[in-house]
Amino acid sequence: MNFDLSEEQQMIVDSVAKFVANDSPVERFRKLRDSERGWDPEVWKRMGEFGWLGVAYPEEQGGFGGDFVDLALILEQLGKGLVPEPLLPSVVLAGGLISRLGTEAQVKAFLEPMVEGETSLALAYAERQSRYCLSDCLTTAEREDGSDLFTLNGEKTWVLNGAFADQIVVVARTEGQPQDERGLSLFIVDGNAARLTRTVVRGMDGHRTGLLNFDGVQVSADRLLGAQGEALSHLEWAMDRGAAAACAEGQGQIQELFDHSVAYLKERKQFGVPIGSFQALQHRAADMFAEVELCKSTMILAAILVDSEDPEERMAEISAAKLQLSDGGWFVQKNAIQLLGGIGVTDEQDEGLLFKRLRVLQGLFGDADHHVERFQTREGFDAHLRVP
Amino acid sequence: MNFDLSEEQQMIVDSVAKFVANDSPVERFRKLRDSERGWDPEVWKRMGEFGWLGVAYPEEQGGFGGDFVDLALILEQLGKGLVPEPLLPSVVLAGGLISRLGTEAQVKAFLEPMVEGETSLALAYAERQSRYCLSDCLTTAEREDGSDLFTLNGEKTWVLNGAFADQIVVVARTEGQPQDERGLSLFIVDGNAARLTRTVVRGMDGHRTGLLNFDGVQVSADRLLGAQGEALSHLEWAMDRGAAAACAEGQGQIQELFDHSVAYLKERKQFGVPIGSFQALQHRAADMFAEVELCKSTMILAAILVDSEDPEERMAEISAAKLQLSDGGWFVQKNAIQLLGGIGVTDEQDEGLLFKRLRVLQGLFGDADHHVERFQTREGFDAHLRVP
Amino acid sequence: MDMTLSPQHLEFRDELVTWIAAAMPPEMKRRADAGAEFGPEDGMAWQKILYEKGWAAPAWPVECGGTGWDVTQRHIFTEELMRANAPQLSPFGLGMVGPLLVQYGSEEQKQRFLPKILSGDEIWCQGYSEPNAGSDLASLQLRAEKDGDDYILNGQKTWTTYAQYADWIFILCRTGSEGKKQEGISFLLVDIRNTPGITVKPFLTTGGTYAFSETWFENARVPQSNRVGPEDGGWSMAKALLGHERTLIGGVAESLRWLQFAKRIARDTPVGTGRLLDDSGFRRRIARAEMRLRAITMAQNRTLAAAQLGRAPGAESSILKLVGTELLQQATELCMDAMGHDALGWLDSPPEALPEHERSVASQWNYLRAATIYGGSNEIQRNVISKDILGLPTR
Amino acid sequence: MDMTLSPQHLEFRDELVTWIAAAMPPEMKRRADAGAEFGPEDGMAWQKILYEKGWAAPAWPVECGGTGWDVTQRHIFTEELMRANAPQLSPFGLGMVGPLLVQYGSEEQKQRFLPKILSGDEIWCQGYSEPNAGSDLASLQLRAEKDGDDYILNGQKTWTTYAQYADWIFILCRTGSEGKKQEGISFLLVDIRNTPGITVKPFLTTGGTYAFSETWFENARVPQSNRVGPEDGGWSMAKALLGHERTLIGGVAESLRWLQFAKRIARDTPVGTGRLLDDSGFRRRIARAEMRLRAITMAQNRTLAAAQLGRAPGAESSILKLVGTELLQQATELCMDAMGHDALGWLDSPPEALPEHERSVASQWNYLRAATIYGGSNEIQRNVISKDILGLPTR
Repeated sequence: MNFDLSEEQQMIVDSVAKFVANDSPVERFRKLRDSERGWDPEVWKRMGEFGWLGVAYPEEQGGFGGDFVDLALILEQLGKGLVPEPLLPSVVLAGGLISRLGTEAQVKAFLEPMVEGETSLALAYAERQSRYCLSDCLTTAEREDGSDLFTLNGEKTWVLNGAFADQIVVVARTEGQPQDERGLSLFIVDGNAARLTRTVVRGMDGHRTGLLNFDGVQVSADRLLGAQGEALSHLEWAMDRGAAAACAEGQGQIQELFDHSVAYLKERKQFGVPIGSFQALQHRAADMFAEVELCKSTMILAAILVDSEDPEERMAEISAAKLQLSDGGWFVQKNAIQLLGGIGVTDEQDEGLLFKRLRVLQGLFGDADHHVERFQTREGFDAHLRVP
Repeated sequence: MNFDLSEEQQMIVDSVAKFVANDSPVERFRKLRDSERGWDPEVWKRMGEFGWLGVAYPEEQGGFGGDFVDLALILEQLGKGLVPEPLLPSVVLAGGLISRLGTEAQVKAFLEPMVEGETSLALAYAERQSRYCLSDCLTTAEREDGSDLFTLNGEKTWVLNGAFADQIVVVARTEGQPQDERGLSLFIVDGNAARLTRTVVRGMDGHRTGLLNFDGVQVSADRLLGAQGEALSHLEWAMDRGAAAACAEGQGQIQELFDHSVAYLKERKQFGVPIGSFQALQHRAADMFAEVELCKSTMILAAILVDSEDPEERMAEISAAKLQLSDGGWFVQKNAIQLLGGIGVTDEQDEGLLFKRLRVLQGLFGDADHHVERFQTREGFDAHLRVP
Repeated sequence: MDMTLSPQHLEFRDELVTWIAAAMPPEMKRRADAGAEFGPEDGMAWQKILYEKGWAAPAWPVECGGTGWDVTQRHIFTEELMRANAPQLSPFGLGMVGPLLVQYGSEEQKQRFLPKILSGDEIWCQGYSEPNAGSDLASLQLRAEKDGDDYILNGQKTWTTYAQYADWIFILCRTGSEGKKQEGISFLLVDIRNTPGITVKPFLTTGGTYAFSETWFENARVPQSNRVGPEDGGWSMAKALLGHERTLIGGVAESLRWLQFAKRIARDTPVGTGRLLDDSGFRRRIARAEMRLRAITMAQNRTLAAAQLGRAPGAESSILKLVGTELLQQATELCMDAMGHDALGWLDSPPEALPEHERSVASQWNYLRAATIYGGSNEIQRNVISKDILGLPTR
Repeated sequence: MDMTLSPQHLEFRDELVTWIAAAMPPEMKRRADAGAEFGPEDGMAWQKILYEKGWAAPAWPVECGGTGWDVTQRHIFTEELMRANAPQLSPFGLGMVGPLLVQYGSEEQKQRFLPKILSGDEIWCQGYSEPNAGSDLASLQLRAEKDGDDYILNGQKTWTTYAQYADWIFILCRTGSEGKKQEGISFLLVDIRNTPGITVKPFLTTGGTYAFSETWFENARVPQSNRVGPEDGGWSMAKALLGHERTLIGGVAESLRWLQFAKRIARDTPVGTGRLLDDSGFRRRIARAEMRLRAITMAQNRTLAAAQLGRAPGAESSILKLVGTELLQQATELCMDAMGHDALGWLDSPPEALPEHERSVASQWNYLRAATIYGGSNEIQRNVISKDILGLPTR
């Protein structure tokens, strides 16, 4: 076992940290959240030039052959600055699926331009009724016999970057009943396709999501991603990567909120002394520190295991990490706001914005209840009874 | 609303408190727990003379016509001294059922001697497989056609005071399948009946329970208590009284543990100052105080509501009280042990004994999970949605 | 002991429920039923309606416009307004400075201020906290120097709730400089709208609303006749004011509303072939919170009953803020969790993306983080309990 | 980054598992499989077996009888022993005074003591706490006065674990009286069985076992050559000793064992027509604890990995005690809850009333309340974290 950063990883971390400090502190996000799109295509292009968007893809796909840990380290640093460019939907979710399942032509057409920062992507999976159940999909894709076209009908909600993505990977049912596990397929749909209506929805975290309406959108068969009807396990894989990415980005916010709290405890005076000299607050900070460290540990674990060959162990550890993000992270963030007092509920201070983004990440890809449920319904939960 | 004690209630409380202080401090229990029976029939007799055993029964049954609140106040004070005499099984459980369902002859034969402290009673309901499910009863009572005798077969576990009770109210199935709601009947069985084997089991709290084996025990029909086959709702009523009594007695231990903790915080010095001057411990004590007050509030509520006409509201409030005893009480007791340090795990100090008895009361008549489940499965949980 | 409501009280409650439903204007009623959040303007509109009925300030003495209701009736009134999701009234005039004036105000002050507080013609806000005086309120620095019959005010207040809507502000300021820092503080009434030298700057909260302001005083001139209580005696005024409506600070009625709301969202949220409200895990989470609320409610009832017998709130009331606000926050968290992806939404999400009744949940959930901070943070409450009630030693 | 175990380590683990199962005597194996609790005598018997194999003290230097394993192997060894529910060895000789002697003992001390610690021929206990020196250990009062080549000891120690089984005790005592109270403390090795003037009085814990003793010293004479480290230098000895096996204090392996145990009890506990382990509510409670254990395990792995690279345990190791012991207690609570009415039972309940594997659950659950108290209470841990790691100011 070795959890030290490699030299290369340290270089990545340093360069992203420098970018955040110099070019993208929270202040930049604060301005961008009132812009139309919420992020800046010029900065996106620079990220492409830096190589951040392709770090985890194989070299033959225009990437740098790194692993998910490298990407997680980037997301963690970006999270500290609430950098709003859409790495999570574009690089982790949609890009991840295209890299995994795409034909050479699809990779060339849709992944490589994104890696260069020319375009951005999105993954449309959630629906109004679906909650965290991936197979609960009412959106349909039908193909008439002999036709080269699929016709998509349905609605997708809360699509991260969905309103502005150039290409959208859409989950649609090509066969079966609404909650069947088989019959889901992925389509790469052009963001400007005819009969696709996109409503911009600004979220609690100031990021944009899209409400997408497919009213007979036609998609040619060469935009089918992966095998028809077999999307579910790949979607689960993508969601686990999303969860690991949420842990990584969220770690940035958790660490910031904690560091700000400790600094405030040292500097804020009441009753003639720094409030950090009050033992009740010292002990609170110690408990927060413990949770920050556990979050960091599980974040690393999740990043390492997204590529594990054993899907059950992968899901177990990622659920544990997501639970820690949700519960441990929540302990840190709520106490940070409490310790910071009024500052924490003031929009012009950074902490409340970190707080809100973190809450969004906690809810994405399954909340705490969902992951506890998933953990205990897997086979290994009963099989691992080693005591007779 | 008025939650003040009446003058009479105050007198009861004072006299029981005086008894505990002078005649039955924890020291008495400590000695008795190594005796065969674990409690003292002479003291039981005195309790009868004081009128404590009959306080909540109607005057026509040899009682004093008080209500359950009076009894709860007695139990609370006795709980402080860990007084081991069997009021809970004898007065609350078995006596309560005989008072409610007994014929005049049964009351005269079985309740009145107990009220005078001549005899003691028990209620045998739990079985090896039953956990907290009252209808899960494998013990059977069969009557051959025309016979005046029922024959009981089966086993009852963890029967409070079951090894020494003169008379035992036994739940047995007279018809139906093991978990049917109908078909349960109550029998008053003589403790010395032939073919009844009683194994003494000393519990974690130093009290005795009985493991009762019925191997064809014959019981005459005049010992059938209440209507045949209709015992379940009465049993539920008795369990709710048991739960309310557990809250009352447990309140005595919670209050003691808290008071001891606060006294220790004032008196114990480390680092040259009383440890109660450390703010982290002060705040812990404040949180404990809040839970003590909530326990007291719900204990009163439960005692008032055991006789409520609305069984659903009764069960809801009693479940809330039992949850508070289990969760809030647990918070108090575990922190008491923590604050007291080594003292709390030393058998010759009182606190560990209070701790163990409280844990037993928390588990009796349904633990926290059971009561949360019961609370949410009742109809009102959904019906009380007043917002449209 | 007796915990039942008297028949009169039950009857009173039924009448209230009927009246409230009838008295709300249709659009307000519709929004209340939809579970929408109301702003300060809605509160003012609703106050007018209550005022017409004579119910704007039930706790005030009858001769000042109160209703003469007993403690229990007042409690029922509060609870039913909350259950009906009626707009909340601004507490600063009706619940805070009004009662203080009743108790300590001069005859002139009462006649000048009370009627307009009651009618809502004059809106009040509070000026206590300063940038360097939060939990340690007594270290406040806003100076009031005497000049003829006036005070000249210089300094800054912060967290002045909805000051941008207010006509008047009551403040604590420093008039003396000797002795302990609690001495030398005075309680003043200030015309925030018409006094030259006062600047109000609302700021955005993380809940997305302009709930608070910063307020600057630069040579602002206030007549000494606007002082309540003796000069340098403002600290006792502040303490007296804190004593009012002590039992409401636990937010029991508000928690009840949020828990009902969580159930409602869960009922309307599909999961698989059923609804989230069918999920036993989620039901148990709500159940635990409801059971806790019953415990807190009972603790509150004990306090109320003692108050009804004329006793000051006892030790048990001091815990209501502590456990009540934590439950309130939990109740909002349940709503957020129930919403699932909808919790990503915000106040300005379009209606097709976020149903009206879910619109302000995230905002309120956010804003109510302050419930454990304001009104004396929960850490301050724990200090008070451990020192004043438990008598634990200071170092 | 690399978190996989090497093939060598995996192979090592498999061999271990096989060896452990074969090495236990049949009755010990039976009880281990039944989930029974072992006492100190069982621990001694098991130590002899490990000693024969050369595995009694894997962490010691090879020349003193250690195995030469790396950190990971040692960790695997500990974990597999726990999984197998093998009797626990007394830590005082093998884990505490032994390593201290290796580091700071004189050549004579090493030769005199280490072999018998290793073989288990001499059993050790610890004398740190005193009635007035618990969390504030440095205020200890047991005096050692010089007399010729000896010290004369007077005073009292408490919480001396299993002193009644011990041959030797290591103590902290006061040899000087000047300067800060941490100064003037010395570290002595005392023959507890054969030194006149020493009285050992075991006392019952609430767990129903005589796990601790009080130990009195009345003019007890100890050669100065039994002092480890310099005179008045005992505080550094105590700190050095605390540093050993830092990563084990979180009780991760022990928690794992308890959680498996909770599942086992739940599996064997009928509820209605099924088993408690089928109940989704109870499953979720266990699941949450297991998921937390995974988080703590990963934190521990980070510490181990750092240790393997030769670095001292970093900041992250200091949280292991804090969160680890709380989880350990929770795991025992899950077992208690799973037992339902059986939790009423006790060590002396007859087998027909309480199955063997449930016999000592309540006792252990009770005893392990001390896990957050001993080894530096969790409050002391929080002090350390807030001051030494976070640098928060003292008043």
